Amino acid sequence: MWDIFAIEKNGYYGRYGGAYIPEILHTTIEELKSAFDQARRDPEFWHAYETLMGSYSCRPTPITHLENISRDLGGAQIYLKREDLNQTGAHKANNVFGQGLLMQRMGKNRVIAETGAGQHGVASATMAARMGFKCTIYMGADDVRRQRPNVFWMQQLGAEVITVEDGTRTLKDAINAAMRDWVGSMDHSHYVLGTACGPHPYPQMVSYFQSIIGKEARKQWETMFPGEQPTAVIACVGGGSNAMGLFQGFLDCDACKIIGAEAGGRGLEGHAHAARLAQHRGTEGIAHGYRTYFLQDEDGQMRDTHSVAAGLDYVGVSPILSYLSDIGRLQSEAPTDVEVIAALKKTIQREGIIPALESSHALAAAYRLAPTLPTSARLLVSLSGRGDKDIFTIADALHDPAWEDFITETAERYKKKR
Amino acid sequence: MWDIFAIEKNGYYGRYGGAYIPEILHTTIEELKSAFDQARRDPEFWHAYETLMGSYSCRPTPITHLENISRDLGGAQIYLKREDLNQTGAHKANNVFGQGLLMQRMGKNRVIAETGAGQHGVASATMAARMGFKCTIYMGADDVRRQRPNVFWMQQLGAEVITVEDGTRTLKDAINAAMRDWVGSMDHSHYVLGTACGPHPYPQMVSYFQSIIGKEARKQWETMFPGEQPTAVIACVGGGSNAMGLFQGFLDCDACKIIGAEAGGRGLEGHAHAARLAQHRGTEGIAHGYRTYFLQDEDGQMRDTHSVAAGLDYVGVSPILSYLSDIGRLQSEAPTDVEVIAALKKTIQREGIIPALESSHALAAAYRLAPTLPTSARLLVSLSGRGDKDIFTIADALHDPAWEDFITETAERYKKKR
Amino acid sequence: MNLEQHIRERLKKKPVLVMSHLICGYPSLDDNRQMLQIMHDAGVDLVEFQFPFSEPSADGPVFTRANQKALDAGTRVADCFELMAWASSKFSFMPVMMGYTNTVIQYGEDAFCQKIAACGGRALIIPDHPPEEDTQLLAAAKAHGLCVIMLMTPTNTDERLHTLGTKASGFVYGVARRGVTGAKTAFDTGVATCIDRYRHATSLPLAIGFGISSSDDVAFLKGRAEIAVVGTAFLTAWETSGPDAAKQLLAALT
Amino acid sequence: MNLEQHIRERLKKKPVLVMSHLICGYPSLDDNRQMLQIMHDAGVDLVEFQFPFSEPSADGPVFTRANQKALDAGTRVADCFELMAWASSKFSFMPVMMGYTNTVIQYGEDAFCQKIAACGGRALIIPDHPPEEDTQLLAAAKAHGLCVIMLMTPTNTDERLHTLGTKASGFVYGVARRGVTGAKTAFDTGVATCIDRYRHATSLPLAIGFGISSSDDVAFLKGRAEIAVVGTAFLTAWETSGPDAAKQLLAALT
Ligand SMILES: Cc1ncc(COP(=O)(O)O)c(C=O)c1O
Ligand SMILES: Cc1ncc(COP(=O)(O)O)c(C=O)c1O
Repeated sequence: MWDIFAIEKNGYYGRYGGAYIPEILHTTIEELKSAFDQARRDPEFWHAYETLMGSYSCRPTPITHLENISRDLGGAQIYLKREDLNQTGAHKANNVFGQGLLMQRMGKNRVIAETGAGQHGVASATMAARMGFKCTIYMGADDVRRQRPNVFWMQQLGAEVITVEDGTRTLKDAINAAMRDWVGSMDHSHYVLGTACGPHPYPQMVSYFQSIIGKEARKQWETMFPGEQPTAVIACVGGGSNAMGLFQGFLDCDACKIIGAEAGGRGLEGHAHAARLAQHRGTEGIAHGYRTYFLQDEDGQMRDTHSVAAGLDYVGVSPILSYLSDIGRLQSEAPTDVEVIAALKKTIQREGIIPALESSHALAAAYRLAPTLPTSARLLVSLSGRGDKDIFTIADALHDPAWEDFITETAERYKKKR
Repeated sequence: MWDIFAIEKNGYYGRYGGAYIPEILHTTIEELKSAFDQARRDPEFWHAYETLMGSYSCRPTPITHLENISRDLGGAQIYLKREDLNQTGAHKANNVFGQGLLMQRMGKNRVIAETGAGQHGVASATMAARMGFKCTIYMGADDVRRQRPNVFWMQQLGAEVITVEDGTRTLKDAINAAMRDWVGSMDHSHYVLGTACGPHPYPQMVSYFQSIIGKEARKQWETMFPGEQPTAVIACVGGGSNAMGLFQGFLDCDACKIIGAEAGGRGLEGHAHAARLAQHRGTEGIAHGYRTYFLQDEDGQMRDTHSVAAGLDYVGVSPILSYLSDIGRLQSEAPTDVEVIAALKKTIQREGIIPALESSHALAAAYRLAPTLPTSARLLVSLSGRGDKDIFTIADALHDPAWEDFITETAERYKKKR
Repeated sequence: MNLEQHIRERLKKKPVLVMSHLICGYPSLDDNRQMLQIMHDAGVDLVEFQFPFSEPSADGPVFTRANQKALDAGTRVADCFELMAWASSKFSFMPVMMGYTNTVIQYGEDAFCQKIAACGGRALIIPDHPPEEDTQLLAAAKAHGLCVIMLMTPTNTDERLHTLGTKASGFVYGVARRGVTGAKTAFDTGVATCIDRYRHATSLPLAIGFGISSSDDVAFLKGRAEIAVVGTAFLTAWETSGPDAAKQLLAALT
Repeated sequence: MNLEQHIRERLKKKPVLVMSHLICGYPSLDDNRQMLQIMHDAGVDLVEFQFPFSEPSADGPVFTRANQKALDAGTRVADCFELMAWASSKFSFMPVMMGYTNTVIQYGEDAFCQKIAACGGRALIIPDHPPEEDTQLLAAAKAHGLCVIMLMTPTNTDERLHTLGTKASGFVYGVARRGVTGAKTAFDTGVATCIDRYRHATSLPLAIGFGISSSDDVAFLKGRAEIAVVGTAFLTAWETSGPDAAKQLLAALT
């Protein structure tokens, strides 16, 4: 398999990566690096990780053939790697439980996490509950509003959710706030970063845990289609963790295209999107502890981004993906909100699968590509999460009056009760 | 394994069962019986079913050890069979996809289903979308109100949801309405009953498809604990399908107790519960096409029932469970709403697992029992579904003011938009 | 005279008898008495007394609602018996109990049949009770001189119709179409073929129901069947236009 | 004279120098000019000009908000340079650029350092830039006669402190405690031990920052460190009680 450790040099992937951290974290990061290095060299560790994910979540997750949509589109056959079936409903669980095992090795007992869509927050809170850690989650005020159900569950899971009112009140501000917490609490706390970004070793460590997706998928694929490579593997790219997870299984397949789907938002003309790699919209910069392509202005101030999917609405991107993009291995697409909602509806209605809005970006890219390919071609798409969490957003996007009535009635009931 | 077909005689299990159907359905039911009999004798059929559930859902579902709660309670070790990880979030998927395969064999193209909690409705709509069937779902008006998120998803999945305003406006009225539809549409339509109730062969057929739970669990158990039986297997009992599913794997283990958890509601003193077997609250009757224990008055009118869990709020119960209860093989418990909410909270906070309110009844029963047993004892509990769907009910039960604020703000946003 | 003989007797005077229907307790027991008077006055031959049930799964929306309202108003099984007894003592039509299995078995099959007979009832129509199910209903009815009316339906095979025919007594209730009560039926060659098939399976008088609402419908049955069943049409007339309209409807049909 | 020499020169006149801090563009550039006058009048020795950044992850809540407001008000990097140049031309304290790596690399490491030097700046404090990361910052700073200030922190090992010491020039910024800017620090034996460790690792002048807000705090540093850094305390005084309060605070500290 393609080896993430072989391409890294001092925490860099080509020009990208590094660890731009306050000096106060130097020791903590060094400890983390060595704990991670020891763990990954210990064959027991990966085994314990797989066992945990196989008994607490439902790994290996299956691969589902989208029979109807493939037929409708008349081109390539589309297959999904079903991360939506995971405990907590997304691939985020993989990373979080991996880091949880590492925390046990490091003897830390408090989790700090940032979250955008809330999926990583729910996953972190879940891990903390299960492993007996304390847990503090930082979440931008706008995301708290957009993803209240996830906030509700995090709190039920016993996590303290801190609403971040700084900056653009979204994911990037939550990252900063989490970092600030860590800078004061590193003795007992571990910062469970939710995606393949941040200072070294996070991009690598998160990708390592998420490689369980690609490892499984590769094995499953070889059983399903012996000797044949997928025509392309496709994943949505927020920070890049589910993408890195799936891609690692296929980067060494030279005939297989590697495609990332970023948030096209309202289109790439203005700034209401989060496409960093697609059409080279991002420029090199350093923030949140690492060097990568960011959406920023000439002074290097991070821009306000937009996506219908809270989990893709982020200014930076995994340095490993920036590198893969530079060397031409990764192709990037950026379907718009409108295309994404259409892909979501199609997947629900034709296949009975409710994808997360994030994952629907990967589907939109697949549905673009499939009709241009022969029916013998095969696409493997990462279905990174389920869409239940997005009910408020989807109901809004689809303008469901019965839903609005229900919410209005519920609000009235609450008012009477008070 | 214990054989459901061996104990049946002309559609009866002891005194219970039968097919009390309008004559107009006679032929349809005969066709169904023979299609089902042929299918179950065809080894390819079960294989196709397992393959489908292994690629579209995540079967076999794992068994999870509740390490923390078992330790807290200081008694038996508690294990969960994780049906909550299934596609659509509950065991309901098993039955529905099984019946879908049968529909393909029978050449029918329209699904009729009733639903209470909405889980069976979502599962049916999912199956219909995936298999290309039309779909009509009947749901009591009160349940539509209680379970709006599920209604929303059913509609997005392309199903027509018909709100039933008759009777007590809950599950039993939805069953009657579905039956009425079928009586006029049986040429093309199949009634996908959602639980192990109704006229023969439904109790048997639904139990057969759900036996995938028990088959898997038995095999997993034998690998985990060779030569040892569970001290008890525990499942919540609405109509009885998840219970029958799990129990079938262990009914032949003579040392293993079989425990059903019914809805204790506000306590068994009044009528605000749905305990039919526990404390012999039900009396024999015939309705909805079969003979079993019902909650009814002296004239045989069905009573209004109550449970915090919409999916347990039903007047009847599987005739097979009534039989098992009569012969003393099944023990029944009825934890109250209050106990169930406490069990739910405990499970979320200590194990990071969000159980459905229905499943929380089984957990409540397990948490009662565990401390009375030695630490060497082992309980296997059916975690029939996940609790995401219950967010409105749980938020109400736990009185979360932030959730209420969120709903109020959302309602105001809708008002402005209009 | 047994029920069949009674029917044959009446058939000597007119080609098609009428069986009308009410739901005990709906809109009220008082209304029921007024309905029965009207039925009697119109010369109705048989009356179905439907005992309301909380799970009327073979009924259409109009009857379902009526069942529920009768129960909401507190109608008990005892009230139904009383109404039937009152009618038997006062009118000359033949009362038939109609209802669901559970009502019978809760009372006890034998006690129930005894009571029906005592109230002047002649038969039972239990749409959710196929003849082969193992209650004591058939035996009890026989013991108390009651007929259990078999329903024949368009979906039955000839073989099944034959079986039903052999179990039938009194008369046979032929269902005109698929579906529950309450919807309109197009009385056409499809229905005619159905009736032929029923006819072939029994020599008992044949009642045809589900959707009869006009004198044309009754005319259609002439020479094909012996009894026209008027259910929803009567109740709908009563509900929407009052007793006079209901009376006129019956007058047109009888 | 290089920065270190300048500092040593000043230390001849008083035992502890003061380095104060402002965020360019907050509350406004006009306010900044007034602040700088006050700092000058109070005899402040060094001033940190923080260039606002959208991701100030090493700053506490007060500075984070100020960064954001400065940007919301439209503050550009060019404005920061201008303010620094204006201050250099008018006052005798030593300006130090403080900010985040991205601000530097977007401008270009070399161009940025050249510009800072041209504006009279003497050093750069970049809290998210560890010395081993591979930007051109250190080389560019050297080329333009600027110091890149190393931060020493309580969590560093002796070995790490030694490495930082060898890379340092101008002065060393010793962080008094864990955490971000803005919270109170208890100046006690814990801090004293920390300072000893920093002292051991460098012979450069030692600035101590994070949480200095009273003359007692400065007194504590006497004989232990050379520079007291006053950051949040000044801004908080300004925000809550206005320029006079800020002036009094500095008077008490210097
Ligand atoms: C379901 C889902 N998919 C994808 C993402 C994007 O993250 P990443 O790019 O790290 O996979 C998120 C982030 O929250 C998510 O919730
Ligand atoms: C999650 C869940 N568990 C259990 C039940 C009860 O049904 P049964 O007793 O058929 O398993 C339901 C019914 O909707 C359900 O949704």
